[in-house]
Amino acid sequence: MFLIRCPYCGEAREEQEFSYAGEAFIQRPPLTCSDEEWGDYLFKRKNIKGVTTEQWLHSAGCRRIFVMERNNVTYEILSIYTFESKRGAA
Amino acid sequence: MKYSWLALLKEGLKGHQDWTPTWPDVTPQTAYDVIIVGGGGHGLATAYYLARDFPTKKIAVLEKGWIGGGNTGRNTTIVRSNYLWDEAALLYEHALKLWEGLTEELDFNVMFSQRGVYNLGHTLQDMRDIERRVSANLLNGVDAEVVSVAELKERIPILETGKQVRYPVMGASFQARGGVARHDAVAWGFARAASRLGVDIVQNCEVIGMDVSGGRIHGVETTRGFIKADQVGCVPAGHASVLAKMANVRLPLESHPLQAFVSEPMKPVLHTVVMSNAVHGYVSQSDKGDLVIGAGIDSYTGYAQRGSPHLIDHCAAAMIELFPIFSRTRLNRQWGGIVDTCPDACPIISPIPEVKGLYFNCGWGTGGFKATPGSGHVFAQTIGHDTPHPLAAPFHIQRFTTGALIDEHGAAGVAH
Amino acid sequence: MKRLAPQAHERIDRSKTYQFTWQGESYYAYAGDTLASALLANGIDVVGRSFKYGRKRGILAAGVEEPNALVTLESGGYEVPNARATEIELYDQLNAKAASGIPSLRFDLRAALKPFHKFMVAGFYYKTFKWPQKLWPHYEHYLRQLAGFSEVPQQADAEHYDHQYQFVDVAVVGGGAAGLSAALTAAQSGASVLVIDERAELGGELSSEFASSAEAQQWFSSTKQALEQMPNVRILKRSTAFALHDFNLLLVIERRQDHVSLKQRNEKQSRQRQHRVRAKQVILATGSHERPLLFANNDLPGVLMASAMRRYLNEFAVLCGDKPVLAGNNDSIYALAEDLVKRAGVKPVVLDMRVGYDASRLIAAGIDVRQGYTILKASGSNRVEQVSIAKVYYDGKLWSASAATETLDCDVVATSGGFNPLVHLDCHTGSKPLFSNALQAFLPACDKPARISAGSVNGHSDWQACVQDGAYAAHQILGRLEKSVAPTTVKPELKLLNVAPFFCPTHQRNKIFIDMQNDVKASDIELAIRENYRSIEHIKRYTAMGFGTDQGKIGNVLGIALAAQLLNRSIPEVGTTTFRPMYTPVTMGALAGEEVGLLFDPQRFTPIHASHVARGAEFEVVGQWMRPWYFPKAIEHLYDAQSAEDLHTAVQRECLAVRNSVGVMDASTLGKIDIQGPDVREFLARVYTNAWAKLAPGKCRYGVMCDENGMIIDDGVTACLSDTHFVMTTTTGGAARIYNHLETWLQTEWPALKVYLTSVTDHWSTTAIVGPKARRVIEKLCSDIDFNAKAFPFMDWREGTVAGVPARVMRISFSGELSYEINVPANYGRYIWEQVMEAGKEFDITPYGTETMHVLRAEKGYIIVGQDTDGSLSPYDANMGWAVSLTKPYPFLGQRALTRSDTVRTDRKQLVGLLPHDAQKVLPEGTQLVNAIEDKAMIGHVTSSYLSPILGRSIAMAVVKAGLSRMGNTIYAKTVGGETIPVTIADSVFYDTAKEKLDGEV
Amino acid sequence: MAKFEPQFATALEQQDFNRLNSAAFKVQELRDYGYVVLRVDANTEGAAHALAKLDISVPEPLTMTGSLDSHLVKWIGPSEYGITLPLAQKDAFIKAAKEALQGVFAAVVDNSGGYSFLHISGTQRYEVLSKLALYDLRGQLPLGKVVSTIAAKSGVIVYRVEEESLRLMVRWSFAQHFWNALVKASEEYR
Ligand SMILES: Cc1cc2nc3c(=O)[nH]c(=O)nc-3n(C[C@H](O)[C@H](O)[C@H](O)COP(=O)(O)OP(=O)(O)OC[C@H]3O[C@@H](n4cnc5c(N)ncnc54)[C@H](O)[C@@H]3O)c2cc1C
Ligand SMILES: NC(=O)c1ccc[n+]([C@@H]2O[C@H](COP(=O)([O-])OP(=O)(O)OC[C@H]3O[C@@H](n4cnc5c(N)ncnc54)[C@H](O)[C@@H]3O)[C@@H](O)[C@H]2O)c1
Ligand SMILES: Cc1cc2nc3c(=O)[nH]c(=O)nc-3n(C[C@H](O)[C@H](O)[C@H](O)COP(=O)(O)O)c2cc1C
Ligand SMILES: [Zn+2]
Repeated sequence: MFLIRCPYCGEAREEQEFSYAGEAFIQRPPLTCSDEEWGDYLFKRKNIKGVTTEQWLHSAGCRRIFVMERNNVTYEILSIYTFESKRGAA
Repeated sequence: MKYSWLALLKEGLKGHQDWTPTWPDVTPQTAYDVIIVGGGGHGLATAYYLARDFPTKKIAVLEKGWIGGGNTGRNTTIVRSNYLWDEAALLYEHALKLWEGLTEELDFNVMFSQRGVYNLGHTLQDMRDIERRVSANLLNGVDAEVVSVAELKERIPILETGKQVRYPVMGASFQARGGVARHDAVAWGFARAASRLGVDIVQNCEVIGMDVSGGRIHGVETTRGFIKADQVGCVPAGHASVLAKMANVRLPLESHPLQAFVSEPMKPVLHTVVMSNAVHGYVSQSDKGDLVIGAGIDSYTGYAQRGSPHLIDHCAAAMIELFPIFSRTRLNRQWGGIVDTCPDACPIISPIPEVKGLYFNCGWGTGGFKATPGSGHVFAQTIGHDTPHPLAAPFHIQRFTTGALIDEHGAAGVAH
Repeated sequence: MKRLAPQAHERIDRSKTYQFTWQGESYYAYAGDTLASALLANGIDVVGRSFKYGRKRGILAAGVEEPNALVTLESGGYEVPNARATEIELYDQLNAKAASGIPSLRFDLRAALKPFHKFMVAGFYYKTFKWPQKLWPHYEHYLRQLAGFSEVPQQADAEHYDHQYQFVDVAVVGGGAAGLSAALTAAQSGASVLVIDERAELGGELSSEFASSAEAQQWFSSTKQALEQMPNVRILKRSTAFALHDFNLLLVIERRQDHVSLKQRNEKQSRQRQHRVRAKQVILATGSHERPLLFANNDLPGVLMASAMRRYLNEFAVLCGDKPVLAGNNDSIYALAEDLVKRAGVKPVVLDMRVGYDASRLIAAGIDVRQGYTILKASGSNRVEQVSIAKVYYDGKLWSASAATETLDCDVVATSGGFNPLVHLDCHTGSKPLFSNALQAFLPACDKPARISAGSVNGHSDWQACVQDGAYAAHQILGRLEKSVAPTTVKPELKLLNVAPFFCPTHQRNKIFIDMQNDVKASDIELAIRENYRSIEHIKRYTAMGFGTDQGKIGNVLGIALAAQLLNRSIPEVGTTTFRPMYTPVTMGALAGEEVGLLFDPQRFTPIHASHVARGAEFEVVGQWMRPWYFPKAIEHLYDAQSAEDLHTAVQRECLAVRNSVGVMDASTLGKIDIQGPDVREFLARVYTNAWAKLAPGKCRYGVMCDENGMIIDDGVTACLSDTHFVMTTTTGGAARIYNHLETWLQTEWPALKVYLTSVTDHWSTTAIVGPKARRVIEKLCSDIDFNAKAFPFMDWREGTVAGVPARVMRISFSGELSYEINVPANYGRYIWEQVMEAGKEFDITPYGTETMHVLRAEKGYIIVGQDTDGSLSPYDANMGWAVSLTKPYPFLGQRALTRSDTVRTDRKQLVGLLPHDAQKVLPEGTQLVNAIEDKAMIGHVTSSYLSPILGRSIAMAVVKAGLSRMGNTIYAKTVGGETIPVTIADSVFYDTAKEKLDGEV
Repeated sequence: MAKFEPQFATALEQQDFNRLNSAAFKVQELRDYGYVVLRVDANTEGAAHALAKLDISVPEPLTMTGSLDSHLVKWIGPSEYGITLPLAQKDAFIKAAKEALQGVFAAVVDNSGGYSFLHISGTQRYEVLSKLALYDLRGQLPLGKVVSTIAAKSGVIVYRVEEESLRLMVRWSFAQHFWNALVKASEEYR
């Protein structure tokens, strides 16, 4: 049962306040892509065992989406950051 | 040794000294014709039907832990075939027919108990979906029935059918041939039958790599050394993506925790299986007397066989909604499994186009136990003939490219 | 068995005598007793029957680890199935009976099957009842009757439950020596501390020491007192920490009233409370449970744990027998012997497997101490009467027993085979316990952050070391919490109890019970292994070891040790099974808490709800909302009786009223999202399939929304307030989901789009006036809008004042009739509704519900997302290609998906209308469709179906393979009831195809 | 045209507030507040000027600025502020805000009807609320703080402007459910 530190609210909150929103940084292909590429984008997931990079929405709090690196075997949360900070870095 | 009363009698008198291993423990050989990765029900069933129908093939099942220790050993054991779409209904019905003779086929009592399965409806839309599904089932040759509230109350007197609850029950679908089975026995029964046909069942043997080159597979690297094979069938449930990655393949799966729990054993009071999508929970009472209850799936991915407790609380509340007399009963144990969920809530039974000789049977998510014999059978045929069995063909991985999904989410009710 | 004269440190209150009923007979005991101590004090041996063989069973332990003494407590709404006598605090008029015994405790059928017991070994049912498989249900029926303990209560719960969220710096589980010491040290730093103990009183096993150690007593009372006085400390007694989840979520059940007599229970208070504790640090001071020695017939009543006998003696002044044999493999057994001599003047025979312990003091006191001995077998009929003992030898690897045995008479046998630290909570998050050879025990790994263990769970056996270990642990975690800490304490030395390695006699292993509750014998484990169930997990599942309500607290480690021996592996190689919640069983009601009944899920109400109730509406559950379904009118009968219209009659009436005059509907539940910013048009163009660039302020447009898979997920009307300000409506059920969906796209994929979304669903109350006379109604209420059809055309909206309230009025229609939707802030919603009703009186304005809405829209072929679509329909499939714009600069969500090979198939299922040949035949919704009467191949199904009052015939909407190109074809509906109904495929617009009704009365 | 006298009815108008009116636990529904959602990034061009004109200083995360008499500005999320203000001043404020923010990328949304505004006091207020709320209101909600969280399965905004009480906003449609939950949770203190 996660206790998640929302990077916007700046404090830890109960898991129920959040919604898991899937793998992060999936690239959306252009309209001209092949059916395969579209299918891969739509459905195929890394589904990593270990450290995953995923999106979480603070749905009952500030309503912002952020990125969480989490070990889905130990359930450790390794880091949490905003998309802005990632974009800033890139 | 054939199992029978007589054998038991003889053995009983001798102090049970002569029973032989249900399946022998073997050291893996260096090469096989077919390797099945994953010693769950589906993998063992695949091996059994392969050995039965393709007797010349040398087959091994590689299991990283102990057989049946994956989802096969931790599911709520509901068996039914009343799925909505033709493709799914036919596949699950194929399985159900096999269940009906499985104890005899395997010479192992899998305690398949056709006590019937109710899927409750709580809203008008639920009732439309029930009507739709039952209508489809009947045309597909799957037994099904729409049951009114009054009738429900008669059949399951302990069910709350009053209107003064949050989500009053409005009716149900019923499949009389549905029921439950003893999950562990399924794994053990298939293991025994397969090993008697010469299949090597290798426990504590984790596949950690795949030798793929020139567009085909040559064997697998394991914690017990490299094992050669031209055909590798992967049936690893929650770990499908992990194995696929070894062959550089990505699957349309996410692995999530799914939780269940049991009460203390009590005298029989619930003689059938009751499932509810709207309040989310499903329950049966095992032959031992414990209520076996399934909760909802956790939203996040997880490979730890544990989920979040608020789902358990909610599910307990759902149970009390349905069966107020359960309120003072106590829960004994809760656990989780790792379920490989597919976007359309249907499995993938498919050769992998990029890698010749590699096959996957996965994506059963929250509801594959009921398919165990059928899944094993069609997968064995698919591997044996190197071409999809007709019932497996619609579950080809290609559907995620063409868009031909078989969406059992929408109207099929709970997928367990 | 008897009650001794008052003891200095007993915990019973002899001034209060309670009557209680056991098996229908009346007994007496004292306040402070448990049901177990009360039964023992009354000389009751047999309290249960075993699961499989129906063997007589007595009380084995004194706490939660008890496997045998399961009872059914009370009856009716207060019944508790499978309650453990050792945990039940006695109250006056308590009523209990054994949870087992078929048909009775005295006579058990299963015991009568004794000749067959030798065949009923582990897993025998897998090998039998197989042929023919068809007969299994019959066998199963009888087998089921034999299983289970208590009945399920027959009545609904008379009590209620709640939850409480707690947040603390330090949670200490266990209020024994270690826990109290840890709590005190932690609290002294100023940290907030929660102490949790499952027992009625603090002290844990320490209270057994009070009798012999004044110092222990002294330490306890001063520590307890100190804690009770600190404002930053909260003590939860009668509270079991049943699970420890990730990030230190500790779940605790507090039994608030179970110890109170039924008459005195406070109805306002919950029976049990689940505390959901988030602790920054957790200290596990959970102690350990003793495990027994193994010998044949070790399950006889009168054979019990040494620590239990000691607790009964010291805490309850109950002597479990006059002629005790104590047997053990460690030092702890001698303490019991000393207490027996001192407290009861009883001289036990002491058998110690080991040699070398200095027992001179006891020997001097005249006690028969035999070192190098153990029990091989017990015998007796209702209760243990004799034990046969033998000398044993240890060769450095294995024990062996001498063939020569000796028999001792006795009336109670107490054994100690070592201790099992309570590692459970530590393991709930995946940690594996570690085996210590020195202690012959599994210890907690404590390898997760923010937790530590202390006391006997770490293997400490003397209370002073536990106290020190508690302080040490607290010290460690205070450092992590950055609290000022007391001077460093040192980690105490482990004082070993010198537990000897495991031993299981080789004779009569089919009489040696490893797991008493599940009747798992040593021979069953042998059999499992013989049959290759060698993993400890297989052994568990094949034999059911540890499956019971005690989860193998006493037996599991013995089973593991036996398996290790048989497999010739070390104990850690064999390992444990997985420790999972619940630590001890938890009431389902307590898990649910208050969120049952109507609080199970929020019920959402519109601002107009009270009006609907007043008008006798029937409600439909839509998502969480309660929406009026229909408004049955009361029917006056000739005589007194009154009844109400049924659904059908009411809907017919409501539909005709709308079509012929005017109706009114509450549309407040639709989701509404306020969208502002310079890029709103672009945003809408991306999320909807249709175009938005040219929609002028003052106008509205219908939009269809797809997911990236190209399938319809929502629809609704969006109004343009200005070039930078729009308001979107979503379906009722989809509101939250769509809002999240839109935010997600904005925040992750399109952060550059300048758009702000605000949910305003609750702000607006929406009253729709619908029907040819709608204009005449609204004109009575609003003078600052020109309602002339030309001035205010279809799909426009206006701002104005309706009945004195500022409102947005939209001219949109879900029925094909002239229709105005009046949006006002929620707090005026009911007022506006009533004003509309008043103004519409002269036209006999008719309120209508969702059912009539469905009929009206179906007559016009409008879809309901989620009913006519199911996530597998593209806009083309839904015959809404007109709403798809493929020329937008940025492709809309799902656009690419529409050109995949399967999605462009022309024979996909498509949305069409159906006209049953029999115009009075209404197709059941959901019914499947086939091409020919005998066909079984399905080509689609009925999505919506009604009797249309205005058309006087039945109509339906359906999805049909290639349906759009099959207009006029006859196909067949195959109902669940077995009917085959011919229908014609038709356009889905059934009524007013020329759209002549849209402007209403002219 | 008839003369209209609009009637204003809050979400809990029909409830019996005497039930929750003890020294231990007391709930009042406030009728006289409006609620305006302001969406703006303070760094956006023109925002600083406009906000100054409106006398709004943008609060830090989970805090509030201003006061209930004029406008209490709550941090709801980044670039999202919830402004509670006397109902009578609401329309004027919205007008002023829209004018001031003309041309700035911002949104001003009237959401006054969206909520029921509760005032919760009494010696047992934390005991009662801790049965429903996931958040540590007792320990983590000092004066001047605001949090959006979940209580009784409903989204709520809780904030504290006085020592002895809490204020809570719950969505209109959830208000009755929330009320029922409060009634049940406080039963033992009545
Ligand atoms: C709580 C819960 C309730 C459920 N309820 C139901 C229900 O009521 N009805 C129903 O029909 N279904 C249900 N299911 C789903 C059902 O359990 C599964 O779909 C089904 O058991 C899958 O069987 P399997 O043999 O494919 O997988 P598993 O039994 O999981 O077997 C896969 C095996 O592969 C092994 N493996 C993985 N990776 C490797 C590797 N690299 N090398 C070697 N071996 C490997 C694993 O150790 C495992 O033993 C439920 C699932 C859960 C978790
Ligand atoms: N372990 C040994 O080898 C041994 C032998 C003899 C005596 N002792 C005595 O045992 C005591 C050990 O002290 P300690 O404090 O470590 O342990 P303890 O057993 O005295 O106290 C632990 C307490 O925690 C409670 N508890 C355990 N799990 C719980 C849970 N999940 N939820 C709520 N409560 C729970 C127990 O009921 C008990 O009251 C000493 O007094 C020592 O003399 C130990
Ligand atoms: C159908 C079914 C019934 C079960 N009944 C019991 C039971 O009566 N007692 C028990 O302790 N566990 C029971 N379990 C749970 C298992 O003990 C175990 O938790 C589960 O198989 C998952 O394995 P794990 O906990 O070892 O990871 C049951 C499991 C299943 C699937
Ligand atoms: Zn946040």
